[in-house]
Amino acid sequence: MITFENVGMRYGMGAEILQDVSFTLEKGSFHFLVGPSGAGKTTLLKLLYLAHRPSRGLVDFFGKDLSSLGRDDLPRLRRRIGVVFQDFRLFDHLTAFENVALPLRIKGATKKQVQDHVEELLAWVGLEERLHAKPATLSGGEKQRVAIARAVINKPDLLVADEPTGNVDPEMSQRLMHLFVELNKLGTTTVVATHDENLVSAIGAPVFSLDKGQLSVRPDRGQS
Amino acid sequence: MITFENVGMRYGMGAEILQDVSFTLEKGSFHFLVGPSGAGKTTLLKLLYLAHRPSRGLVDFFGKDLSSLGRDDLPRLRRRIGVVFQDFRLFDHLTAFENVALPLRIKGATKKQVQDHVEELLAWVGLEERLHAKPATLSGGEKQRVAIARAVINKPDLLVADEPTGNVDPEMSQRLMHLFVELNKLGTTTVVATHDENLVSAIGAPVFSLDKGQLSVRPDRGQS
Amino acid sequence: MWGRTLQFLPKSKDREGLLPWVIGVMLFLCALAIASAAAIGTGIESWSRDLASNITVQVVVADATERQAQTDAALTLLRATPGVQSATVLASSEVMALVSPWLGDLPIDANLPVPALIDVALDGVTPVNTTALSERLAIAAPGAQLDDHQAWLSQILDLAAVVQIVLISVVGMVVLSTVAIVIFGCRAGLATHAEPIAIMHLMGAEDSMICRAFDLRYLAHGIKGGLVGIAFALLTLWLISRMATELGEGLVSAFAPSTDFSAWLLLMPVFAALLTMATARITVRRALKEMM
Amino acid sequence: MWGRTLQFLPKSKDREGLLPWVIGVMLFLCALAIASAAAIGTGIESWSRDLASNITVQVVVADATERQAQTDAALTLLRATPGVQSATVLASSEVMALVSPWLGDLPIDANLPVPALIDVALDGVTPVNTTALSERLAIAAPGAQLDDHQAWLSQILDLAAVVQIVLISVVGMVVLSTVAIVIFGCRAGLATHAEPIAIMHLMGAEDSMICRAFDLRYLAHGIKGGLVGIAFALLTLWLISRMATELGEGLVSAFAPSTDFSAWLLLMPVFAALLTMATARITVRRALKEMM
Ligand SMILES: Nc1ncnc2c1ncn2[C@@H]1O[C@H](COP(=O)(O)OP(=O)(O)OP(=O)(O)O)[C@@H](O)[C@H]1O
Ligand SMILES: Nc1ncnc2c1ncn2[C@@H]1O[C@H](COP(=O)(O)OP(=O)(O)OP(=O)(O)O)[C@@H](O)[C@H]1O
Ligand SMILES: [Mg+2]
Ligand SMILES: [Mg+2]
Repeated sequence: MITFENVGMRYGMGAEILQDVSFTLEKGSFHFLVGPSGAGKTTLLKLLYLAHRPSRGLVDFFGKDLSSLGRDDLPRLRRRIGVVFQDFRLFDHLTAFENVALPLRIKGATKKQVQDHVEELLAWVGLEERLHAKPATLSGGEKQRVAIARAVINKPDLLVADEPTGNVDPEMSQRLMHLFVELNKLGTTTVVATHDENLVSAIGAPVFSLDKGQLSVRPDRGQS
Repeated sequence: MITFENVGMRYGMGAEILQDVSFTLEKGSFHFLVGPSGAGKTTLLKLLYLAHRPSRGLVDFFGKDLSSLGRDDLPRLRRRIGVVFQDFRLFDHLTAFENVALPLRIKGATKKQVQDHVEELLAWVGLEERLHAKPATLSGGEKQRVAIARAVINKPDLLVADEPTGNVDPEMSQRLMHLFVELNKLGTTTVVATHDENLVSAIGAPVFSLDKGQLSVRPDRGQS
Repeated sequence: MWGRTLQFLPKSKDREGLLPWVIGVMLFLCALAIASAAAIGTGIESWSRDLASNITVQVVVADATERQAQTDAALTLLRATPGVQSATVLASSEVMALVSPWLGDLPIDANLPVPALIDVALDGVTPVNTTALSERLAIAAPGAQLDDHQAWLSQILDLAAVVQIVLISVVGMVVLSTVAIVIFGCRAGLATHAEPIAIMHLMGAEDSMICRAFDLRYLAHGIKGGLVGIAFALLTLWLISRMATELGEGLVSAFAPSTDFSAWLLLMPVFAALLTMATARITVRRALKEMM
Repeated sequence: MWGRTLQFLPKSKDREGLLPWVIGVMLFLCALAIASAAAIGTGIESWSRDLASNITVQVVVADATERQAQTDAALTLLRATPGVQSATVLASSEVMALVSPWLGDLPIDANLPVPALIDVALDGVTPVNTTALSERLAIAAPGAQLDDHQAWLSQILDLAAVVQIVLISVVGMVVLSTVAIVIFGCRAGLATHAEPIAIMHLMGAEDSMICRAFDLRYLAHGIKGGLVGIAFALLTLWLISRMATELGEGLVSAFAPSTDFSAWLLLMPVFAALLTMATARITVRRALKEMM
């Protein structure tokens, strides 16, 4: 569904953060992305959620060459992608409910749909009592769960999660990964960047490993 | 050195987040603080780094009753405390170097002292090449390391770290914990809130466990 | 439907709170400056009308024959002057009528040697240089004098013209700096919204959807500021003019906001609002265009 | 040492960029309003001096005896009027001297029945109501007329006084709204600095250390805005007055920034700067006091 070929990426005039990255994400696949801090994981994910264009190389997105797509084609693609940002990036002035509702609202869902979906999902991530709290009054883990809920509320075709369990306890972490796996089973292609070895071994999905901008692939270790 | 007795804490008119919390931190001790997301860990740490007054209960700080201390006495105490915030709270417009230098500058250190100390410490956390980068251009783990460097640059009497390794790989995580342990050996009383079971078992220090605002103590499991 | 209700911006109080006020103050300035320039314009117009219509020349010579000779010389000169439509000598009864307010109801001695008065009608098109004219008159008819009240009026007219030029430059300056400050203030306000814009963009909101939220917001700022500014300006002008009406003094009463002028002033908040909105839209669009 | 160099605030460009300009515009307004009020004040003063010093009464009666009788009656009335210092009849030679500019160098007939002129000196303290006075004169001496130029002047003086009151209210309004906008703008700017303040506070910086960073910053904003505003105001006033000097017209030339007045105007940026600084300091202190 998504193919990167010899992709390179640099910020401004700096050195290349990613070098000759090539991989393919099949529809409905699940991948982890690991690597030391500063290796370029977030940078790679930014390319996946269409926040940056690569400096060089070919990217094929949902069957289309990225370089052939104009600005106006991108919003439609972006609405098929859910993102959990490493630093959450919630709207500070909106409640947890409103934050999670936004992707639905952008798609133009009805009030009723919004109400039901959002409440159900926030209950699932254990925030039924904090529906109308602003991010500033949420704990770190609670913010992270709101960010995750916002990313998956749309049942996206591609889910990109950057360190989605760094601020929650192992139990909640498993619960959230379960959510991702369920979504994945429904067809959502998933990429999760993480430092949590426990998580990687628990799921056993194939692992992309980044180091100093070079990508290598560790295959599936069974299970999944 | 620090004693909490039947401390309760609520935000505004809300429910009590902490209830009847009592413990003592001996000088030079090392404690972990664990508990599910939303249990009140950050809230307890806020009391420790003097960001809030407890709603009730007695707090003894460096031998003085907190309620007997006026506003003017607190800055001196705060300068003896180093804090790693869960969400880093770096100054966005200052470079990594300047962020780490601030506590020294507040204390009134000379230019030379600042230069040497800051560069050495940033090199230790592996950021010698990102000295003059602004937080917006740092990766999640790099930001976290800057936050840690800023907390320890002063060799504080009390170090309070909230989830200090949530965004770094296990290797860097060990390296940072090593830094904490070294400081602790030099006399810094340390409290680290974390979800990382590996970390807790690796160090083996006594563990405060919070659940729904109730604190229980799990003693040292040897080693240390 | 969501186009209307998609509210992803924080309440504006903290961030752009100053903008409507700044717009208000700038419009107040604009309106006052334009009103002053317009008032001076009206004054100049009415004075010019006075001046353009006719001037008076008096020939003050004791001897009747000599007076008649100089009057004829002056008439010849005046009729040859470009811009002069006609020059007529007033009958002495008319002259006496002019003098009588001064003498009251004294019986008038028919032998009283009154000066000859020449009424000069101007065509109102060609400007007449009164200073040059009076110099030439002094040569042709030494006893002839241009009425110096009108010479003085012509001088004040020159001054008024200069003041009007100054005022028009002030108006220009004020309008320009209003535009500059609105643009500047708008962009400063938008700088604090960079993050919501970026997040909406990454969630797949179309540029137009993001812009719409700002359009309405800044349109409201502009209208609010514009109305406040214009309200204060109209109030001030009305107060000044009310005080002036009693006297009917030309220059001051011209400050009265005429219906026409008020209508124009009321267009200013609309202009300010559209300017604010356009600036917001361009700034947001530019920020969005810089994103992929 | 660090007191001076501890720079923990972001560059102000994005955040408080508007503040100096707003201060500038408000000061420009203030200065122009105060200058106008002062100019009208000067005008009123000089007109009042004219008016207060003396008025003229003419007794226009053809019959010499009757004229003398009415003149005496008028004199008695005038001398009894409060505010009148003295009333003297002008000798007929003096009256002739006043009439001659109109008659030119015509030989004056000694039998010409000229009106009697009474020069009334006022004490300049008690205000004299010229309308009431002329009504009473009409009863006592039907041939007596108060010079109506002066009556008109007294009317314009009333108007000027009212306009001045309006202008002084405008000045008050402008000064108040300047203060309000400075305070408001300052606090809006500071709202965006809540986070740096909180972090510095938690790192153990004393309140005074945090305040100092804002003091200098906002002092600079205030001075910058103040200087810009005053510079524009002085330039405008100077331009207007330069145009006016040639004519020497009282009201307009009063706009000339006198040395005294300029000195006062130059105090305004200082005032603005101190106001800005004080607002910043109070706002930051209050924010800090709300923290533990
Ligand atoms: N906007 C930017 N401009 C310049 N350099 C950047 C920018 N963002 C990231 N970098 C640099 O690129 C490198 C890779 O950053 P990236 O965020 O992709 O790392 P990462 O693998 O996500 O690390 P972490 O696990 O710590 O989040 C880092 O050295 C970082 O400092
Ligand atoms: N400023 C606040 N106002 C109101 N409620 C708050 C505020 N800050 C935190 N809370 C609530 O208090 C509870 C405890 O929050 P706290 O941040 O202490 O949790 P935590 O143990 O640090 O969790 P995490 O591991 O997710 O960071 C949470 O339910 C949170 O929503
Ligand atoms: Mg990252
Ligand atoms: Mg926490």
